[in-house]
Amino acid sequence: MDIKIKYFASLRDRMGRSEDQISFDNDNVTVADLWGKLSDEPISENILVAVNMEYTDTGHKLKNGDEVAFFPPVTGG
Amino acid sequence: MDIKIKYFASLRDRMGRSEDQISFDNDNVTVADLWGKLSDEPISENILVAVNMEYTDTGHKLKNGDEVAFFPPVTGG
Amino acid sequence: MKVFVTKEALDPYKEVQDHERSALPEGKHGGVVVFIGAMRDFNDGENVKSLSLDHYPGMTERHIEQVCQEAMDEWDVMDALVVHRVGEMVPADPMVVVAAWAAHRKDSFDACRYIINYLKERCEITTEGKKHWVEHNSEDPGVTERKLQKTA
Amino acid sequence: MKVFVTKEALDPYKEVQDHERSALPEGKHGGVVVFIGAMRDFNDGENVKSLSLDHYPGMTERHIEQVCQEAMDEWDVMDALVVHRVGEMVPADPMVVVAAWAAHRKDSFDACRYIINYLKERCEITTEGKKHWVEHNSEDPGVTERKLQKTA
Repeated sequence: MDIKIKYFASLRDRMGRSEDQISFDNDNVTVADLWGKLSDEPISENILVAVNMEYTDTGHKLKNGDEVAFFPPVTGG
Repeated sequence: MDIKIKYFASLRDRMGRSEDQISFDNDNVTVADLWGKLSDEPISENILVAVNMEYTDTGHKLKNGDEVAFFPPVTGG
Repeated sequence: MKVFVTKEALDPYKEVQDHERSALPEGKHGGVVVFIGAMRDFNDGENVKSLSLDHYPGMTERHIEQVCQEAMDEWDVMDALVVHRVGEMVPADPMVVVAAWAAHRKDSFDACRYIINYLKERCEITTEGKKHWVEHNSEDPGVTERKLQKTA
Repeated sequence: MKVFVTKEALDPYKEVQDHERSALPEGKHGGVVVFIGAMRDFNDGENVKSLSLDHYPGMTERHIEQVCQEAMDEWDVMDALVVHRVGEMVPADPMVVVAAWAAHRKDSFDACRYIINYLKERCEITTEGKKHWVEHNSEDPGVTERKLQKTA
């Protein structure tokens, strides 16, 4: 299945990019599994995650075509 | 001594005029004495009084040339 | 601080913009809170076709300035503007505009709300409906409680 | 309710006036409270020459609308407007405007303050300074306390 990833604010700087596109062979993938593919560092407790523009947690199970966004904890304009 | 009087809001309606000018022969006149000359009704506890644009009370002693204003208790715009 | 009372039609947005351009340094304030009070076509369930606001020239301005100064002493406000319309007006006419500029928005909100609240209580602006005097209750529970000195 | 995010220069007074004229019935609201947030030329003691605001198209608008709806459910508000600037900007540029119209001014103040406060907390608008990410503390003790549901 195909997953689209977006990074915001300081996370974008840390990753060095604003988006990723990843394919998985199996269907049993959580947000935490996804993060494991994206970064060598463990996911911070404070990072916010949204799947298809709704906040969720790292145990959320992904489906084909999901858009996953990661935000640093507190950001404001 | 000469005293100028101004009435505001519902008090103006009650008095039927917006201003008065009164002369006294003696110098020993308080706001309460002034009111006695202006109206047959006793002054209401709630009426606000200003002498020369500063709020005061009915015991305030008047001087020649003072401008006395009477306001109904609560009015707003 | 700028305070005035006018018999002319009031363009509240223009007044706020003009004051900001002429009196506020660029890039120093983080926000402004503006309250605009407009005339409604009903009051206590009755239709209102026109309204006449009366004031006490001299005392009104002095008390509005005093209320603004209190707000500026209490909160970290860079500048404040109050323009009050008086005279004859019709529904939808803007009656009053209050603006408070500050580095932080909480100060702008507190100051603006304080000013409009106490302005309604103390500033000798009186309302006459077509048929009867309208006496408002200006109570606003959101304003910081503060004992009012009725004697200036 | 009208909510939008724009990369164009923001004229906050025009937005509020235009919305009032097109969406509010004449003579029905007693007041409007407007908050305009502007870019300052300093932040935490450092000079700031320019700023880039980023957002998450779709999610940002949805969450701003959600915050407005919460305010309209909580207070007696007739209408609300939020326009947020994103992209590159320089000091003194207006960044955001929030307006809340109501019959009574206390509802306008409470709703406007609630919206700007929670908008800063939840709406996925992120700030990049020239050299580093600026992370704001959006705490405003004047806003009604309310438990936030992070999961929509």
